[in-house]
This record gives sequence, structure tokens and C-alpha cells, in this order.
Amino acid sequence: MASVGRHPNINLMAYSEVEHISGYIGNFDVRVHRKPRYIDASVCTGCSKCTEVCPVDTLNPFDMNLGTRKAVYRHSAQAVPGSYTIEKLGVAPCRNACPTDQRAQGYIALVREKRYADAYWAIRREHPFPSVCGRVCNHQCEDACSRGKYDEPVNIMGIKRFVSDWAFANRDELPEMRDKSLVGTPFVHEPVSTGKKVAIIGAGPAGLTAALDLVRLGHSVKVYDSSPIAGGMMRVGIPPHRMPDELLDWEIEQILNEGIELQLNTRIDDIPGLLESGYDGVLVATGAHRVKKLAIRNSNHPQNWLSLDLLKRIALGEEIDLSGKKVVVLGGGNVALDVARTAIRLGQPEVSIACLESRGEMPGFDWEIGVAEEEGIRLFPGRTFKEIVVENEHVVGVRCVEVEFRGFKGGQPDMDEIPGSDHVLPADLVIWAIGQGPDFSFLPPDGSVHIRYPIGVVTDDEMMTSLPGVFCAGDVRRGMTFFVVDAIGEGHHVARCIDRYLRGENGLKEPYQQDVVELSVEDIETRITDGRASNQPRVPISCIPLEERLNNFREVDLTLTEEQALTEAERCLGCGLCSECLECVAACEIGAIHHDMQDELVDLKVGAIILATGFQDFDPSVAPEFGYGRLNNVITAMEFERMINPSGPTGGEVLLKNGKPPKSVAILQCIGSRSEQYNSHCSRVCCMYSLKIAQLVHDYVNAEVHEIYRDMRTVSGGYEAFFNRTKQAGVNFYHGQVTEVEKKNGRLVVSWDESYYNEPDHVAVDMVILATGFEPRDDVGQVASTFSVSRSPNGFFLERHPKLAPVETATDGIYLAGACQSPMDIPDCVAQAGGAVAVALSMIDQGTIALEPSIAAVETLYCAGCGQCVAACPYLAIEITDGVAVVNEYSCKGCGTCAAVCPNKAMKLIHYSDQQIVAEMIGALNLSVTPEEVT
Amino acid sequence: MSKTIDIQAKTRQLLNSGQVSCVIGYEIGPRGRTRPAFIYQPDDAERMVWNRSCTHNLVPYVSDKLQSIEKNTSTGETETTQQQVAVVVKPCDSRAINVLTAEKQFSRDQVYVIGVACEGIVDGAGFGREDNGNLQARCQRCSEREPVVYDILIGEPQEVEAVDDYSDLDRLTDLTPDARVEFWLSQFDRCIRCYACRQVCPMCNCPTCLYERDDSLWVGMGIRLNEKRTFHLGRAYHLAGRCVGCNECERVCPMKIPISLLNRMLEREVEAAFGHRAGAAAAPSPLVTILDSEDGISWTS
Amino acid sequence: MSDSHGDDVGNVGGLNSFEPKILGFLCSWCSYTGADLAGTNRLKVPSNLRAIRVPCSGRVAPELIMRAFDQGADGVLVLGCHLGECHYDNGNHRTAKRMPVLHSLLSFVGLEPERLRLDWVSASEGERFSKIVEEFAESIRLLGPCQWRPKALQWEAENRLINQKGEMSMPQVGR
Amino acid sequence: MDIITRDQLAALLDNLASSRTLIAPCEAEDVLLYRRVPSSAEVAWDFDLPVLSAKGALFPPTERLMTVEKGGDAGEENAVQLNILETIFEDEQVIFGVRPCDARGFKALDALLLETDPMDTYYARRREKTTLIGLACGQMGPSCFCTSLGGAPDDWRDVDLMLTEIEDGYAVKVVTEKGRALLGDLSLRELPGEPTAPVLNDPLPVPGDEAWTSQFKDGFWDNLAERCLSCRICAYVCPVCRCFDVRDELVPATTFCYDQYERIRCWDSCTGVNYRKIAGGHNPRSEKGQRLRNRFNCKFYYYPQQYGVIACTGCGRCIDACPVNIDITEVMEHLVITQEGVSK
Ligand SMILES: Cc1cc2nc3c(=O)[nH]c(=O)nc-3n(C[C@H](O)[C@H](O)[C@H](O)COP(=O)(O)OP(=O)(O)OC[C@H]3O[C@@H](n4cnc5c(N)ncnc54)[C@H](O)[C@@H]3O)c2cc1C
Ligand SMILES: Cc1cc2nc3c(=O)[nH]c(=O)nc-3n(C[C@H](O)[C@H](O)[C@H](O)COP(=O)(O)OP(=O)(O)OC[C@H]3O[C@@H](n4cnc5c(N)ncnc54)[C@H](O)[C@@H]3O)c2cc1C
Ligand code: SF4
Ligand code: SF4
Ligand code: SF4
Ligand code: SF4
Ligand code: SF4
Ligand code: SF4
Repeated sequence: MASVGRHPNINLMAYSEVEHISGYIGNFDVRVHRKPRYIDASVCTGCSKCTEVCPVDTLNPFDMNLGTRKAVYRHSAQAVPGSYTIEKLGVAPCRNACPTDQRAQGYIALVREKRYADAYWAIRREHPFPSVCGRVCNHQCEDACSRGKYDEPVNIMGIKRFVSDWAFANRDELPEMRDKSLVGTPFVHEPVSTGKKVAIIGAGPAGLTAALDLVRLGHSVKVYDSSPIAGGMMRVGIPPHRMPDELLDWEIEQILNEGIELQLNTRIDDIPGLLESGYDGVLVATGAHRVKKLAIRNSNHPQNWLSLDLLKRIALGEEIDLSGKKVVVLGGGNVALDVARTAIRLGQPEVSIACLESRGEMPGFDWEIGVAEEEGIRLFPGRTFKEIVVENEHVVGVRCVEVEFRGFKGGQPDMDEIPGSDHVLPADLVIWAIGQGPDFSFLPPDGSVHIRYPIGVVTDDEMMTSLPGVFCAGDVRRGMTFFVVDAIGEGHHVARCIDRYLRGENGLKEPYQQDVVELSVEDIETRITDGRASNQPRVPISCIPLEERLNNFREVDLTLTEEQALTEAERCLGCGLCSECLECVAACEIGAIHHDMQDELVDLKVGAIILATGFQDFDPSVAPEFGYGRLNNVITAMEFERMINPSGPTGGEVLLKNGKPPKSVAILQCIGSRSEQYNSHCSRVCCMYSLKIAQLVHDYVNAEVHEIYRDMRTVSGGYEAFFNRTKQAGVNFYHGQVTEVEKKNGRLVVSWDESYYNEPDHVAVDMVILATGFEPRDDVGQVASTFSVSRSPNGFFLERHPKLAPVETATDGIYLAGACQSPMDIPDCVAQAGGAVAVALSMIDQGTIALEPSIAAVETLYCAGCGQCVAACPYLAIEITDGVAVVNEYSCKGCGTCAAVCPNKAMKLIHYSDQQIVAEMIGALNLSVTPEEVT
Repeated sequence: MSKTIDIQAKTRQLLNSGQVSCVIGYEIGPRGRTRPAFIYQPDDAERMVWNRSCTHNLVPYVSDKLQSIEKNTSTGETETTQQQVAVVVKPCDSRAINVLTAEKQFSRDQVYVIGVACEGIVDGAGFGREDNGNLQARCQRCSEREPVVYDILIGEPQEVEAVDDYSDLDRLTDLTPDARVEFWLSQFDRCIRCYACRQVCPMCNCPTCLYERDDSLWVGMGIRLNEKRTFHLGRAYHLAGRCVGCNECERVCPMKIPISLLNRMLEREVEAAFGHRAGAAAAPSPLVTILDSEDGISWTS
Repeated sequence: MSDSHGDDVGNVGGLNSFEPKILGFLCSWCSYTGADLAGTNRLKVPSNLRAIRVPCSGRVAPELIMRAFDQGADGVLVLGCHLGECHYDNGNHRTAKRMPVLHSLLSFVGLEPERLRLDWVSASEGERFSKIVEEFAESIRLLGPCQWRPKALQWEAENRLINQKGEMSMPQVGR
Repeated sequence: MDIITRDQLAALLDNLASSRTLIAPCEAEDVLLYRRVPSSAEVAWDFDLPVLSAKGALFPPTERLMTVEKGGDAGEENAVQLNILETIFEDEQVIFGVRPCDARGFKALDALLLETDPMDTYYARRREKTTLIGLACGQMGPSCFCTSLGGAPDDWRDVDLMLTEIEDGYAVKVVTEKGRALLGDLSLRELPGEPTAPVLNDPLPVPGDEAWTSQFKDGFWDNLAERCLSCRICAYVCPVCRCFDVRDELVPATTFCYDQYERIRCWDSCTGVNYRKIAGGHNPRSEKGQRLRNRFNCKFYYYPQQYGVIACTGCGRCIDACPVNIDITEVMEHLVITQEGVSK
């Protein structure tokens, strides 16, 4: 086999499928679909380093699923080519859903193996703020998680937080561990400088992500922020009881350490000036910091506060005491909840939330509304605000009217006020949290950066604004507050756009999107029963008790314990099979692994085609009488072959389920063959391989062997002698047809009938080996139609003539070799393959071929070129050329199907023309039948 | 009204930009009858109309037009560089586009399809007999108000609920075989073999119809009843899995022969057996392809 | 009753003496060979069957079958290789698909469904061949002569399309 | 003029039906046609214009001209002998309810089939054996334009007997002896005065010869024909279109007849795709425009040139039946207008 792989004239295309053929003998066009193996076979040395690091185990079909292998694997020890392959089913839904393209399945797989540092690097590859998104993310990954179809999605965010907290706790040791955060990305830690300079306005997630990507590409980046601390809304918006500062600060520090210059306390309001001062590009990532208010009476009174102002003051360390006050927060979203929960921590004032939406429709997260109520915040949903009531220059309340609210239409609320529901909510401090929008005042006054008021900055497909060289990303582009992940996703995207802008053709390309895996509920159940995922329920996040939250900003949610994280990780179904952790890429020293390989179509021109697609084993689980799948230690011959193989799953030992070698073995022949119920044909090979197995068991396992056979067919040279030798070696042969295999007293009892010579009709053994027969492969029908070959009644490919053309098919130029034609053993396969090659060569050598006499012909005058004949011809012998059908006389076999479907009878079959048949018909119908003629 | 304006605007734009050399649509003739129109000049676009009498299926004209454009270009008679025509289609007509592209009568990129969100066509359309204003029976049964293929959609398709109850067919299938023979003979009896039904059908595009050959192999040219029946059954069979139900054949028949019953019965049959709806996609008739495990054919004799 | 050409419109000899004219399209690889085998085995096959050999049942155009009824066949039998055993791989798939469609069309217009039958006979099934033909002939015999063509002639006559002289009249004049 | 009451007329028709073929307008499943009726009971009394003209009664859609049979005694050597049987029409027939436009159609056909050598014997025989009972139209239909071509809704010149519907029956005008013979000895009341004259449409201008020749190469024809389906309905409904095709066909197999052939002729039309196709497949008039141009030229120019009559009677049937609204009056108008423009 290895010599085949190395032969200069043999082009071995493994992992490929023929998709379509056309043409005819001597002139076939073959389209081959090469599946990506994700490893460059010409580079891979087969060192197996990748399998060592791969966290994904799966059953190994080559070992008849007796053992496991990794997602990156080599087909078998002798495989040609010897390269490894990665088995991917596609992109996992979690990764597909995440705006940052986070490979969640990957880090979860690594967590399962307790490789937390590896998991951390895997996260960092796409995500510079794991601690933030481990806490406050809207986790679109979980919404998409396949497991959600079965019970509840995997707590992906919880696992991420566990990993990021672990990394923070071990931050001092972390640098010792190999940093793999760049593996599989287009980035390098110390890149060659491009000499280009980029200014980034805004140190929020969008700005910092883009900054990091750009420095890693060799551009020099400076980030400006008007605020005294970096992090944008993550830092000054999201309050500390949800997002502790020290973690974020550590993450920002890591980012800045890669060589980004940061200038705080600098509000930029001259973008053209920035460009003139030598920047090649500018990124606007200024977020959405302008809080909206309604223009109602007294909304300008100083006791009207703004949500972000309060949050920012807290973030900057200001001490505020609201004790004894009545605070009403206006708005029902997440910001309102944050403000309310922040306010209540400032001296336990009376805090309430009032909003338009009804309780069930409030845009804030449901869980957080619950927590807010738990913390003592009162809700007044379903009302609109008419006036801030001021008495004696002090705010005393908010006048509201109850409404029936149906949502927003064109930016305006669509609602009906309920008459007579006018009332005043008492308040001495009102905090507005009805939405944020970007502040555009820093943009050039000449309007050269277009905005779509009141939404965001307008950008083109490449995220560039109307001012060349000025890009925009994050909340400011979208015009309102979104989520951190979205900002990070846009940060990555805009970095690629800027890179393309700066480097033209050489810039980064958008990543190739592979298909997403979709698992059905059944698939999920199989994975759980196969043990690839546990059946545990989802581990929830727990919180610190209520009393510990009073008047402080301690983080409320707790991180998962290691045990919990492991339990949760076990729940991951591993949708894509390969988890895309990219550990293999890091491990492969010669860089043979490319996870972005794509399917390829290769067109070949060939003169002859030999089909040698082989057979498949009869699956004995459909025959319950033999006990396979029902009883332990009933195995197939194939499984035995893997067990006895020194490189097999048991290292060459034949073992029972309990790990002990069997003392007695029964070999049952004709399983699934020569039967009315299963396959009627004789599989021809099983007699001989059963003898071989009998000898192996006898010689190497030292067990007692009983062979139950129906007829011993030893039809080739030396086989009878082999049979006699086996008999003499002491193997017991019983004639009969096995009726059942049952478990009795801990042993397997095999019974049969038809016994003669007064021999036994049952035997009790430790192990039963089923000599399963041959079947056509499952895809045989599809292959037959691709190559237009017929099939015999038992489903194998049919030769043109059993005696005179045994390796040819009805289609010239397509030949058969091996067990795809009928069951045969290796010597026969080899002989037949030689025959097929000889016929193919003699055809090629002759240079001419004989045609069928009766073939189809087109009367072009009548042909409409409708192509119905083309679709109908079993031999792909017709093509439409210049608007009429043209029959390829080399391929036409003269079946006449085309003549029958042709609506206009433009197609005729020579020697069976319509004229001839109609004349026959008329003649036949004119003969009268008299009763005497009837015999 | 506004559909008319949209169609006119599109026509003008297509002709102005030179994207197509001809737009096939509808106009109103001197007797107030709606009829097919062929527009070549942007200025003529104003002749175009859309109304509830646009019953004609214009798709059969497409291959004709493409051929003549090709002919003229190759003989150098005209200087048309554009090989495209545009055609206005209703949902039913649009399916004919799919059938014909699947049957290689033209390729999809040779036609610019102006799809119209149809609201149904009235009885008597095309002959100026729209007196009662009722929707045609086929339109009452039709729930497909958006063309299956188009390059531009004119109007907004309404959601309509319509169930095809096939009661017209059932009325016949409930009869005894003898009564059915009787019924059909009384219908075919009137046929004068003008072949209008065939000429108007977008799918009938054989250069010389099998049933009009000189050799009288398949049918004699005399108009005895059994031969007319043969022609009609043959025609219907040839359209099995291909007929899109535009009903043009029945409309044009001067002898009011209910041809559509045959088409509909085969349509129902083919849909039940093969889940195939002609022209729903550009796919060949299932009758010429191999059996699929999904196919629900049953042979009972 | 008969028209000018003397077509037998009714059942000339009475039910018992009626012997149907059956046209059989036999595919050359299976059914024709099966028929051959039936012959070699001296099995009885009713002589009502007039066999026409075609390379494949896929060759049997529906138009041919319609023409056969037109020309006065009492029954048409189409026999081919079993599905999956077609000598031409899948020529018979189309037969399997279109025969039911043709069948329902003809029945819709009033042909008794029993008069058209599609079945599969392999080269080794001589016995099956003889059984099918026997069965089919018997069922047609019970049905009586096919009225497909006579009915049309009769209709013309009764609906005064034909004048006293057997000439056709207005407007279907002629002949 | 005399009056025949509805009852008298019905009795007369029943009487005629018993001795000869009576053809009259009747409803065949909702379609109004001239057909052979067994009695007056099936006559559609209040009819306007049947879909097909009465042309078929004298010039049938298909007509067997002769039969050729293989004969001879099988025992004799070289016994094959051909028997040729010509089909000769022998019946007497009466057509009731012939509209003046259809009657004029027969007149126009006579010019070619009777009065031009060689005479068409099949037509001549039928013509001779046919009596026409005309029925005047009370008013012109929306598509009618007979008056523009020299006809009139009450034109009696081309029938044998002319009936005009009046309050209590029909006014009878005997035109020919054949017509008088039909009435036999029926005693009829005298009609005082004349029946009311029919309502007329405005006459249309008819293009002169000049217009046809000078506009022969006009692009108009191709544009007109673009929407033509080549369906031939126009010719088949027309009272004057008389193109035909002659074919020899095998008579379908029957029990007792073997090897019989017949020669038939059947309607054809210049608008049909294969009309001018000749052996080898060439078609000198392959374009729709050329074919449609022929249809109109034939009616207004070639036929009058050769036979002296316009081959259109203004019945308007083709206007009503054309599925794509190709309108002969629009064509006439176009030619006239263009011609005026040319001559001015
Ligand atoms: C109260 C609150 C709670 C939130 N909770 C969550 C949550 O739980 N989960 C979640 O995923 N998302 C949450 N978000 C949303 C999330 O924080 C934002 O979507 C995200 O931070 C937007 O990132 P950005 O980079 O576009 O802008 P920002 O994070 O807003 O950063 C913009 C930066 O630009 C600076 N800047 C502005 N103008 C200028 C100027 N002219 N010159 C210089 N610097 C300037 C600002 O100071 C700021 O630092 C929350 C937002 C708020 C307000
Ligand atoms: C348990 C057991 C023991 C046996 N022991 C012996 C023995 O000791 N001695 C002996 O002589 N014989 C033995 N045999 C028989 C032997 O295995 C077969 O004769 C032999 O493998 C047949 O070879 P083949 O090349 O025809 O097909 P296969 O070995 O089945 O090879 C077919 C190849 O085609 C590929 N293929 C299939 N479909 C496609 C497609 N559509 N596109 C591309 N590639 C495709 C498959 O992946 C496979 O690699 C044994 C059989 C069994 C079941
Ligand atoms: S990416 Fe990870 S899971 Fe996939 S093959 Fe490589 S090591 Fe295995
Ligand atoms: S089916 Fe007939 S008309 Fe259609 S392309 Fe084939 S030969 Fe031509
Ligand atoms: S006869 Fe027709 S359908 Fe059959 S192989 Fe030849 S071309 Fe194909
Ligand atoms: S259009 Fe009507 S009359 Fe003409 S051929 Fe068709 S069915 Fe017959
Ligand atoms: S058969 Fe009739 S309904 Fe069907 S597509 Fe043709 S014209 Fe339309
Ligand atoms: S003019 Fe009208 S009726 Fe005459 S052939 Fe053309 S489409 Fe048919």
C-alpha cells in the first residue's frame, strides 16, 4: 500500500468523493469533491503530537468502535497517506452565535481536562475581556446552545468566568505557562512594524479590542479617552456589584502591555486635526453616553439626575449618601436596574422603578428584575410620565398616567392612556434612565462625518465613515447601548477593515465561515447515552446572601467552584466534534494544521474508471436471535480481527467484557448470509476467515473452539488442506443452523438444529464470534447512479455478463474490481483488479470501440431541445447542443427510454422505431382471435 | 393603478439602460380589450398597463422574442447588443419560467422577470367580456399571490386563503366509467382541431406537434371523435408535471372545451405521487427522472 | 351495431365467446425471456396476448398505449424487469412512474382501469408470466369488449354527426 | 311579403327534417353552433351569431374525397387490386337561420369553387343540394362591419328564403325558386308594409388596392403579428377562409377492414406555423408577420384581384374569437390612415 501511495503515476485522493461524471469511454470528465482534512498531508510527518494534546475523544470506527480516538486522528496505523485528519462536523452553534467568534466548545473541552491555563488562552484568542463576559454578557452562545433543545443550555458564561477567575488567581504563574493566545489567529506578538499610525478615540471594549488587534498586526496605536479611567462603559457604566474593578483593570493592563499607548483625560474634538497630525487612520469608538430625558415640566430641575452620571461618580470613587430619600428611577431597562440597585446601596433609600412597559415586557433581564425586587426595589410598570411635580422648589413626585403600551413604532411609543388613572408617585429624587444615545458634539462641525440622527454614525460595508480614513465601531455606530460582546465583535471587525485600508490587498481577509452543526434531539440523546456528555442538570449561579449586600458594592454573583465547573463542562455535547480549541495547531511544530481549509472540487479527465468500493459487514444487531448487542461477549468477526491485532484497541489481546480471556469460544457461520430473512447470497469468504479465526483463537488465546457451520465451502487452492489442518488442531466442528444464542448460568449457550451423526445441538461458551457476511455498502445506490452501473438483485454492482464480461459494466469504460461486485476474498479481489486493469488498458490500447447497433437518434427537425430525454437517459448519453438533443453513440445502450419520454417523438430508437412498433401493433390487432385458437 | 406606474417605470428604466431590448407586457387595444404588448422604446412604456384582465400568459413569447433577437443580431439586421428580454408575469405564469428554464428553452439570465403580486384575474378577460367582474375559478382557488421567480416584484402580495377542493374533478370521478366516456366525448366532439390550446401553451414548444404530423402515425387529421380524444389525452399527458395551471388553453378555446380538467387531474396526481408542483422550482418533470424513495406512486389495476 | 367501417360496436358473439385482443409490451431482457421460458416449459399462455418486444419497458411510450386503445385493443399489458434489476439500470423507473399517471388519465376519461396493467416479470419467472397473462386475459374477458373506440363511433352516430348514409354531418362533416 | 308564425315555421322545419338534413343553430353545451338537428325542438330560436360560420355545411372541416382499398381474391396470383371509391354527397340539406354575412360567405366561396375552372365537384354537389333559409339581424353586433363591405344585416340577395323577425312571427321573402319550393303550399298571411329596418353601425373605411401593395413591406405586419399565436382560430371561424390540406391516411384498424386508405381534405390556414412548409422542411413564409399579412392581403387584395369578391363579409367573428385581440378593423383603419398620410 505504501508503494501505491508513493508511485509517481498514482494520484491518491483520499478523503474524496466522486460527485459527478460525464462523457464516455476514453473521455470521462470526473468531478471529485475533496473534503478538507485540515492537515496538509504533504507536510504532516505523522508525529502524533496533535493527538496528544487534543481534548476530544470519540469512538474509533476503525476499531469497530471498541476503542476511542481523538478528533485529530490517523485512520489506521498502515493508512496511506499516513497523514492525520481532523474530524469536524462544522462550527458549533455557540461559536456561530457569538459576535466575537468565541470557540466555546474548545475551552469547555479543555476545562473538562482541567487544562485551565490552556482554556484561558483559548478564550483570550478572540476575547480580550474574559472576566467581563464571564459575568455580564447576554450570552447569545447559550441561547444557541444545542443542549437547550434537550434540557437547558450549558452554563457557558459560568465556565468562562470560572476560567477567568482562575487565571486571575494564578496570574503570577500564568506567564510561566506557554501563552497560546495567538495560536490560530493572524496575529503575532512582536510583529514587523508597518509604520502606520492609528488613533483610537474611546477606550471602551470596541476601542481597546481594535487597538489590540492593530498593534498585533504591526501598526502603532494610540488610544485617547476623555475619562480618567479606561474601560468605557464596562468601567464607568456597569456597577461594581456586577463587575469588580480589579479584574477588568488586570485585563486592560494586559492589553496595554502589548504596546498600546493610552492617553486619558483627553477629549478629542478635532478629528481632521488628528489626521493632519500624522495618523493614517482614526477609529471613533466613543460609545453612547448621552442620557435621554423627556421634555416634560420640571425635568430640568436639579433634582433630576441622569443614570450615567450617578454610575460614573460611583465608578470614580465618589461617596454618595442617599439615605432617607425617596428615589424614583424612570425607565425599565438594564441601565435602570443598575441605577436602582446602585442607589439602594447608597444608604438604603426607598427606591422604585417606573416605566412604560408592563411588568412582563420590561426590557431588562428577567433575572435581574427579580433580584432588584428581592433587594427591596419597588416596581411601577405600565405608566407614562407627565410632569415632575415640584413644590416649594423641591421635587415631590412624578405625575403619571397608566397606559396600555404596545411597543415602539417609528421611535414613538404606541400606547393608549387609561382615562382617570392620573396619579403622583412620591419622590424627592428622580433619576432618568430611559435610554442612552451617542454624543456627536465632538464630530467635525462641517458635517463631513455623516450621522443618521438620532441613530448612529453612518459607515459603509468596510465600517468607514464618510470621512476617508475615519472608521467607527461600537455603540456610537449603532446609536444606542448594546452589549460588550457586540462592541468586541465590532472591534475585531473594524480592525480588519482598518488593516485592509492601510495595507490594501495584503490586509486581513474576513474569516471563512463554515457550516453550522445542527443536532437533532435524537443526536443529542445518542451523545448522552454514548457518554460523550453527562446527563447532569445545569449548574446554576449562586449569589451572596441578601444581608451581605447592604450598603456595599461586593459582587453579588459567585463564581462556580472547580467541581461545579467540571460538572457543567461535562454537559457540553461537543457539537462540532473537533472543538476548535486549536491546541493541535500549537502542538504541531511544522505548521501542518490549517483549520480554515475548505472543500475543494477537482476536475479530472480520465479514460476509464474502475470501481472498487468494496462491501460492508452485515450488521447482526438486526438479527436478535444471535444475541449481538443484546448479550455481552457476542462479537463480530471484524471486532475480533481488531482485538487480535497488535495495534488494535486491546493491544492484541482477546478479552471478555470482564477483562479476562475467554476459555471457550463459538464461531457461528453464515450470519446474515444464505438466509431468507436477511441476505440470500453466500458471502463466500466467511468459511475461510472463520477457519483462520478458529486457528488464531486456538493458537493464541488457547481457548476451546467450537465452530457451527452449515456447509464448509473451501473452494480454492489449499483451502481444503487448511480446513483439515484446523480440524486436526482440535477445533470442534458442528453442522447445523444456529437458532439462538442465550445467556444461561453466566455462559452463552448456542443452539442449532439440523444436527446429524448424533452430535450435540448446543454448546455453552464464554465468547461468541459471529462470522458476518458481506452486504452492499449503504451508499451503493448513489454510487451506482453516479456511475450509471446496474445492480444485481442482491444489490452489488452488476457486471455486463457473468461469464463473458465479468469485470465490465453495462457502461463502457467503467469496470469493477473486488467485493463491490460480489463477496470475494483478497486473492480474488486482487485477481479481479488485475483483470479490470487489463481490460481498461486493452480498451485504451485499441483506440477504437464497437458500438451497439440499436441506439437512439434524433430527428432534429422535430426536437424542441426540452431536455426531457437528457433527464431520462440512464446512461447520461444525451446532451442538448445548439438547442437540440445530441445522442452520444458511444454511451447510448439502446434502452429507448428517451424515445418514450420525448413528447414530440423526435427521439427515435433505431430498430425499435415508433413506425415499426405502431405497424406491429396494428398488425397484431387485426388478427382476430377465434375460440379454437386458445390453447 | 400604481402597479401600472411601477411597471411603466421599470420598463422605461430597463430600456433606457439598455439592459433589455424588449419588454413584454400588457396594453389596452382599441376595443378596450387588454392584450399583450411588446415595448422597444422607452417612450412607448406608457402603453403598458396592469389590470384585472391581464389574463394572457406572456411567457410563450419569450423564446420567440429571444430567437428573433438572436437571428437579427447574427444577420446584422439590427444592432441589438442586448440579448435579454423582460416579461411581466403573474404567479402562475412565473412558474412557466421555471419549467422552461429547466427545459433549456432559455436561460434564466436571458429574461428579466417583472413579477406582479397578482390579485386574481376576472372572468371573460382578454375578450372584453369582463361583465360579471367575478374572479376566474382558478384564481379563486389560487393562494399563490407572489411569483415564484422574479427580478423585481411589483406590488405587495396579499395573503389569501384558498383551498383547492378539486370538487370539479370529484364531480367527474364520481361518475361511472361509461358516464365519463359520455361526458368527454360530448366535449371533444366540439373540438375543431384549430390547435389554439396548444399554440398558446408556454410548455407546448415542439417544432411540429406530434398530433399534426403528415405521417398520421399518432393521429389522423380527420376529425373523428376518437382521434380528437387521442390528441387531447396526448396533449394532457405531455403536460403532466409541466402544466402550471395558467389556463390559457381553456381560455382561448373557441369551443369552450374544459381542457383544464385534464390538466388539473394530472396536476393533482403528480403532486400526490411525487410531491411535485410544476415550476415551483426549475426542475424537470418527475416523470422523466428515476424513482425516489419518497415517491408515492402506487400501481393498482 | 356497426358504423360504416363495420367496427363491432357491441359484443358481437355474446359474452361467452368473447376473446379479447390483448397487446403486450415485453421488455426483451426479462419479460420476453420469461415468456420464452414459459414456452420452453410448456406452460399455458392464452393466445389473446399479442406480444411486442421492446428493449426495455422504459421504451413503452404512453402514446403507444393510447394508440393501441385507439386501434381497438381490449387490454394492454406492459411487462418489464423488476425494479432494481433493469438491464438498463433504471429504464424501468420511468415506466413505474408514468404508467400510473397514464392509467389515472385514461380512467379519468372513462377507460376501465383493469384494461391497462403494468407488472414485472424476470427472466426466470416463466410461471409468473403465464399466470399474469392468464389473469389479465380472464379479467378482460369478464369485462367484455373494450368500448373505447366503438363508443366514440356510436356517439357520433347517435348524436347525428353521421347522416343516414353513414357520412358525417355538420359541423363534424367528412368521411 | 307574407308572415309565417313561429308555430308554422316550427312545423315547416319538422317537416323538412323528416325528408332531408336540417341544419340549424343550436346550443351544444353552451356553445352556439350550426348543427344537424332532428327536429325544431332543438333549434336555438333567439340566437345571435354562432361561433363558427355556416361554411362547414358546404365546406366541411374534414371531408373524405375517396377511399382506396386493397381487394382481389387472395387465391389468385398477383391478385392485389386497388378499388377506388369516390365520396359523392347525395343528401338534400336545408340550413335554417343563415345570417346574411354567412350567406355572402357562400357567395364569395362560389367565386372560387364554382365559377372558376376547374370547379370543385365536392363543393358544387353540396351547394346544389343545399337550400338556405336566411334570417335577418335586428341590429348589428359590436364587432360587425358587414355594411362597410357592401352587405347589410337584412341583405336577402344570397339566400333562397329570407326571414325577418317581427312581432307575431317572421316576415318571409322568397328569393329563389328553391326557396319557394320549400314553402310548398303553405298558406301565409300577407304582411302589411315592410318590417322595421335594422340598426346599423357606422361604416368603416376600407383600404384600397394601393394601400395593400404600398404597405406590403411595412414593419406594421411584424409588429402586429408579434402577439399572434398562429392558432388559426380566425380562419376556422371565418365564413370565407377556405384553405385546405389534402392527406392520404391509413384507415384505423378495424375488425373487418384491412389495408384501407383514404384521401381526406381538412381545413388549414395561412396563419398556421406549417402552412407553407414544403418537403425538406423549408418554409418560405416562416415568419408570423408574413403569414398574418397574407391573411389580410388575401381577403382584401389577392382574392378580389383574382375572383372579383372581397373574401371578408364583415361578420366580426375573428375579432371576437382572437385570444390576443388581433382586430381586422384595426388593421383596415391602420392601412387607410397610413395610406392617407402617404398620398397627401
Ligand atoms: C449602566 C450600563 C450597564 C450595562 N450593562 C451591560 C451588561 O450587563 N452586559 C453587557 O454586555 N453590556 C452592558 N452594557 C453595555 C456595554 O457596556 C456597552 O455596550 C459597551 O461598553 C460599548 O462599548 P463601546 O466601546 O462602544 O463604548 P464605551 O464602552 O461606551 O466606550 C467609549 C469610551 O469613549 C470615551 N469617549 C467618548 N467620547 C470621547 C471623546 N470625544 N474623546 C475621547 N474619549 C471619548 C468614553 O469616555 C468611553 O470610555 C451596559 C451599559 C450601561 C450604560
Ligand atoms: C471479518 C473478515 C475477515 C476477513 N479475512 C480475510 C482473510 O483473512 N483473507 C482474505 O483473503 N479475505 C478476508 N476477508 C475478505 C476481505 O476483507 C475482502 O475480500 C476485501 O477487503 C475486499 O476488498 P475490496 O478492495 O474489494 O473492498 P474494501 O476492502 O471494502 O475496500 C473498499 C474501499 O473503497 C472505499 N470506498 C467505498 N465507497 C467509496 C466511495 N463512494 N468513494 C470513494 N471510496 C469509497 C472504502 O472506503 C474502502 O477503502 C475478510 C472479511 C471479513 C469481513
Ligand atoms: S482543534 Fe482541538 S479539538 Fe480540534 S482537533 Fe485540534 S486539538 Fe482537537
Ligand atoms: S425530449 Fe424530444 S424534443 Fe425534448 S430534447 Fe429530447 S429529443 Fe428533443
Ligand atoms: S436509448 Fe436513449 S435513454 Fe437509452 S441509453 Fe440511448 S440515449 Fe439513453
Ligand atoms: S382550442 Fe379548442 S377547438 Fe381548438 S384544438 Fe384546442 S380544444 Fe380544439
Ligand atoms: S396546458 Fe393550458 S393551463 Fe397548462 S400551461 Fe398550457 S396553456 Fe397553461
Ligand atoms: S390572428 Fe388571432 S385568431 Fe388568428 S391565428 Fe393569430 S392569434 Fe389566432
